[in-house]
Amino acid sequence: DEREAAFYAIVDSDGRIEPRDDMPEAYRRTLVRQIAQHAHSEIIGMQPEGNWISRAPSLRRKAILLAKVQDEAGHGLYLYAAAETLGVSRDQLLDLLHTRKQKYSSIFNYPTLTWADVGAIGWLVDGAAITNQVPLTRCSYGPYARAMVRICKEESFHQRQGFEALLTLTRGTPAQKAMAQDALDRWWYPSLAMFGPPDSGEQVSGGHTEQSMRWGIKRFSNDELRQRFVDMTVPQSEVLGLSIPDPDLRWNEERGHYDFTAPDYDELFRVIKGDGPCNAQRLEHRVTAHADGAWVREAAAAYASKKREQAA
Amino acid sequence: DEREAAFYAIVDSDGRIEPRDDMPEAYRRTLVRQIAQHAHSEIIGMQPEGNWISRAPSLRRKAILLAKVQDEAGHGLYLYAAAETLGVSRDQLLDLLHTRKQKYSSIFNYPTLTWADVGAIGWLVDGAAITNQVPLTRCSYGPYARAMVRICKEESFHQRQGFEALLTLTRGTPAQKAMAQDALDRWWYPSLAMFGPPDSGEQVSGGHTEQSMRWGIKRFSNDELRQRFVDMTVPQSEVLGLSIPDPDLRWNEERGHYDFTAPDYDELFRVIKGDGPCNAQRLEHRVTAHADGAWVREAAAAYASKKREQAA
Amino acid sequence: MRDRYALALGDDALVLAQRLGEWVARAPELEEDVALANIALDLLGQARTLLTYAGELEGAGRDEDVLAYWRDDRDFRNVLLVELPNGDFAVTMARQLLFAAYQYELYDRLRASTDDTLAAVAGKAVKEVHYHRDHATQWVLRLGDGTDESHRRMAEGLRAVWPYADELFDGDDVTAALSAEGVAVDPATLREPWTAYVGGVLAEAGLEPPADATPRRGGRRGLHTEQLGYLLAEMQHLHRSHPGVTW
Amino acid sequence: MRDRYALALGDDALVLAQRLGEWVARAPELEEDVALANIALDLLGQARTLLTYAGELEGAGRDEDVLAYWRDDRDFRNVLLVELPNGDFAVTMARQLLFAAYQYELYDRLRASTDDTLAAVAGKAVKEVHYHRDHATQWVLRLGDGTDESHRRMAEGLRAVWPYADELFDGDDVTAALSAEGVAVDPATLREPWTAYVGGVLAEAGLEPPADATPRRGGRRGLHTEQLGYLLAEMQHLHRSHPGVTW
Amino acid sequence: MSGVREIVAAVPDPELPVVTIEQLGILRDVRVGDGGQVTVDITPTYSGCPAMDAIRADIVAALAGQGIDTVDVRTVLAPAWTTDWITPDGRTALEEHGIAPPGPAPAGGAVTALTLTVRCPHCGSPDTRELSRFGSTACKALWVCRACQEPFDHVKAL
Repeated sequence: DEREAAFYAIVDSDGRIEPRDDMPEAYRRTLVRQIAQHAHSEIIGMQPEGNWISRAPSLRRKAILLAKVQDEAGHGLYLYAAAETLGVSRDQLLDLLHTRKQKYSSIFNYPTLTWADVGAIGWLVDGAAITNQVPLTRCSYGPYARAMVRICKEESFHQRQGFEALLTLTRGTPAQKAMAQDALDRWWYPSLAMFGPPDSGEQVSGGHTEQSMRWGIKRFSNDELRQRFVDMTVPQSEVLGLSIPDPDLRWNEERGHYDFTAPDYDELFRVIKGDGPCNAQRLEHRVTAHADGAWVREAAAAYASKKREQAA
Repeated sequence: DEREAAFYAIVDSDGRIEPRDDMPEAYRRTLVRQIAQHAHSEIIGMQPEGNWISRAPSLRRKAILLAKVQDEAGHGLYLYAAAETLGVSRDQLLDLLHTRKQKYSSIFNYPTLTWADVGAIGWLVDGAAITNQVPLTRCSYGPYARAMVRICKEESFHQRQGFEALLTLTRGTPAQKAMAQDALDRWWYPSLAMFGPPDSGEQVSGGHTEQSMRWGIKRFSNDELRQRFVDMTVPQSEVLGLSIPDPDLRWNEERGHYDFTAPDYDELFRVIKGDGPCNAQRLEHRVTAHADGAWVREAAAAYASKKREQAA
Repeated sequence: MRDRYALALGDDALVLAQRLGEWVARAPELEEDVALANIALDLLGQARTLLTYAGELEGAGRDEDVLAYWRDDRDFRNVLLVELPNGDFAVTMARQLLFAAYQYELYDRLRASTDDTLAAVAGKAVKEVHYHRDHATQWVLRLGDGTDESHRRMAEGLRAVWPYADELFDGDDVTAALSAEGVAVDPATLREPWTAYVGGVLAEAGLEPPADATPRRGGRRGLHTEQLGYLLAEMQHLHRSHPGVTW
Repeated sequence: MRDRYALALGDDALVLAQRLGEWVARAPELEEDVALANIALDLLGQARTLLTYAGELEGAGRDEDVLAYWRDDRDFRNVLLVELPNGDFAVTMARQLLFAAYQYELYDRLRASTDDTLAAVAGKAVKEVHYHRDHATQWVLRLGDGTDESHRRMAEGLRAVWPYADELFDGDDVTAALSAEGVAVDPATLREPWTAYVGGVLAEAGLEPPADATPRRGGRRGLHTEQLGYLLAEMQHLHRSHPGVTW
Repeated sequence: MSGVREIVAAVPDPELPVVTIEQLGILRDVRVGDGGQVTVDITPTYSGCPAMDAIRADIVAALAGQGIDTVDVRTVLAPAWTTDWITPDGRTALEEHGIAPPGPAPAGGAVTALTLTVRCPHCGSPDTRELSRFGSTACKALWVCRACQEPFDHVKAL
């Protein structure tokens, strides 16, 4: 119809869809799911790093970590607000998270076992997130695209700090260097899995990627982004003096890219399904915090409505 | 009357009153209060030491401390059972503790701030307790006297272990020795206060001591016991190489005793009244543990009654 | 002597930052995750400057990390108020109100210190602390005048922390000498404006200042609650496990 | 290789002793303060002997305290089950039942080890563990067949710990080689008697073994839960703060 | 040695890279000594700002890129940073990147709880509301526009 034609005219010309514009319901739903999953990931992602705030090994690192976790909560807020422009409330979305009807990034279902994991998350996980998100700064939906501009900038700063924290370890004592290598060993493949299943697999499973590309939500395939991440990260690992745990990793002159071993996608699916080391813990922590805070939110609402009545 | 005469005949001849014997109600009530306070002190006394179980600096010390705290719980059990021979249940007594109607030894209202405090409690607090309790092994009430025999033996063992723990510290590094001295500085006067107010004060305030002596419950006055404790402890402090924080402490050749500065009895009364550093914490901890366990005790009771019904 | 003053103020900020950090990812709403992390970060920043300065004044080569990670609880000089466990959100907000109202009056006056560093720290921090005080105020009002449950909890939270307020205004030889020189602020002078501010908030929130509380003190002399040892064990374990390294 | 076996068994006992110690002065009744302290003490005793033996076998001069206090969580080899937080009394009793039933079958067989020390440890410990198993059994029955609330909590407690049971029966190169020599017990052989015992208790208590639990493992390879780090920080802080001294 | 200040001034803020440290007002002074050594004074926006180390490193790197190796970057606390030091072009840059710049700082050094209306940097509407007093970084609050629904950051007047 005409409205759909207007929509595609904007999308095809790389324009921006804004909240009050007409949009296909499937487009809206896809965006809601994607933005919500992104927002959920920010707030669940506070947990693995928050785990080390109390134990950070210097006051400077403690400050950096606190600021980073604060940023993540801020990004969560911002993204829930972006989702609200599509007509869903934060409460609805949180409810979907708490009842396992919406997901968050599976990477946060791995535990942070040592301090070096905090550095590895900054370097690898934020690095992978940025790789995923930079193309989204050109997403067809305006509020999401603009949110991504902002979030990517802050995450670049986080990634730099994570890298720097690891660099300090690898230039430190043998125990510190071993801690950094151990973190890389544990976070490498889960980080590769952050880009999702291989292209063939997803296309077979229903053409989500194709549809998202058509809508200007997705710009590159999972495997393209994964390759970009590997190409960016390998030289950084050399600066760090750490070994990526992949015996088959090597530069392919012909392709102009690194060849590498793909992550274990079966494991990825298991973790997505709920069987990661920390799925239950992360969700329970989140649900408990929310439930424990119910009386506070109720009080705030009651107070606000009293004040409104008094003002009226 | 005749029954009272029979009672005093036993008491005066240093005999033992047993649960089924007649006894004056005031005697019974005094004993209940004293045994209950003693039992309460055992179980509240688990807290300051229990505070260091998780952090004990060697596995050997952890085992010794666990065993000691276990003994205290055992003494509590034993003493509540002794009180039950006088017709009050443990539940009733716990309720009186939880509602502040009965007291426990004020010494446990001081915090254990360092590991050395565990040693100091063993050496000084158990030392003072033994000084108080040894005469009670000859108490006129049989079950209490027999409980005291057993408890004093175990507490002597604890006192020796506390002394040994401090000796290890004073023979260790300057930091360890300073930790031991700091503990002695903080626990000395509260330990002296464990013997209660000075004799004159108590006699003025109503003659409790005299009555208890008449009943064969108390054998020595507070000041006599305090002097005995000081005379025993000063030479031990010399073996430890620690300084008792009393510039006026010195041997009085004439008296054949040490002269010493009395504790601040005003502070003692304040702490008894509830204003010690940890009164609120200790009682709240105790009440919370009891409340948290209510469902467990109810389940055990329900199960027992089901089993009784099935057996009937 | 100045080093001891800077150390006490720095310890207050450090220990409270550590406590507030425990709220992160546990707050009643996302806005509060942000706000509490932010307040913790402000306090941590103040602590770092103050501890660094204390170490410089002392002249024994102790930097902020040596002071934060290598002292035992008997050597910490923070007031007891800041080390109290977080409790529920009402306890935390009660503690925040009492402490931020104190810190605001303190820093407001300390801006005029004859010690340039202390004056600079105060000038910077007073703006932050104004936010902290306002944040706590808003919550005490909401909880005090919200639902029955929130009122009950807020009153209980206030009861839990109130005995620890008095210590905020305790002076000692150090503060007496330094405030005579115009370096420090005599803590006793803060009580009146503090009482006026806190009293006003409580009145508006429909809460009574607890009446029969016996004051608790000791932190300024290193006599802490049993809680501080656990806080420090967690905070210091990793740092102490690798002596002398760079992080 | 034997040292690694002894270390894993010792770590199980040590970590569980530490957890049970947290109950002291917090138990639902005084009898349980005594019982839990007693069980903790038994386990601590087993841990001390096993860690001492592991250190001797290793021959690098590490005694029980060096092993307990100077390893980080990545070097601990205990199963995840024992490091799980205590939760409520039902969670603790569920964990106790699962672990004591395993440890009983283990020690019962390990008495026949060709390694005299392991055989001796097992011979002594099996009696203690028999009591632990009985203690947990009694409580699981009481709670499972007590009140509605206790039944609900017991079922929840069981659900919380059940995913961690599988790891008890995991073998590796070490246990394979050592059990071929008659030194160790192949953990897989314990599953059947364990299932029979635990299943019997649950049936009598009116509880179902949770069906859809995904097994959790990793502890034997040093991949622990985030909880262990906190446990160790508390346990090790004081010891690490004074390296090399005698306590 | 003219141009040294320009090199330092052009260093972007690591957390808000759409503005430079000069535009943000955190660059306080640049001095070149007789021997060519450079001393730079910077001030944090708030006490706990964890970006100071990164800023210091970026200044050193920028000068090293021009062959200047003796650099001392000092952190000064007084006078305390105020949003009034954000330059006009800094404000413009913030606004162009969807961040509402601050109004004038309140007098007396304290902050006021009252916030005047903030214009939406996206559509310009004054019909906006504060969503969270604190945003992802300490100096920003999160606002939402009622007109176009856009969430946006607002640098708080301080």
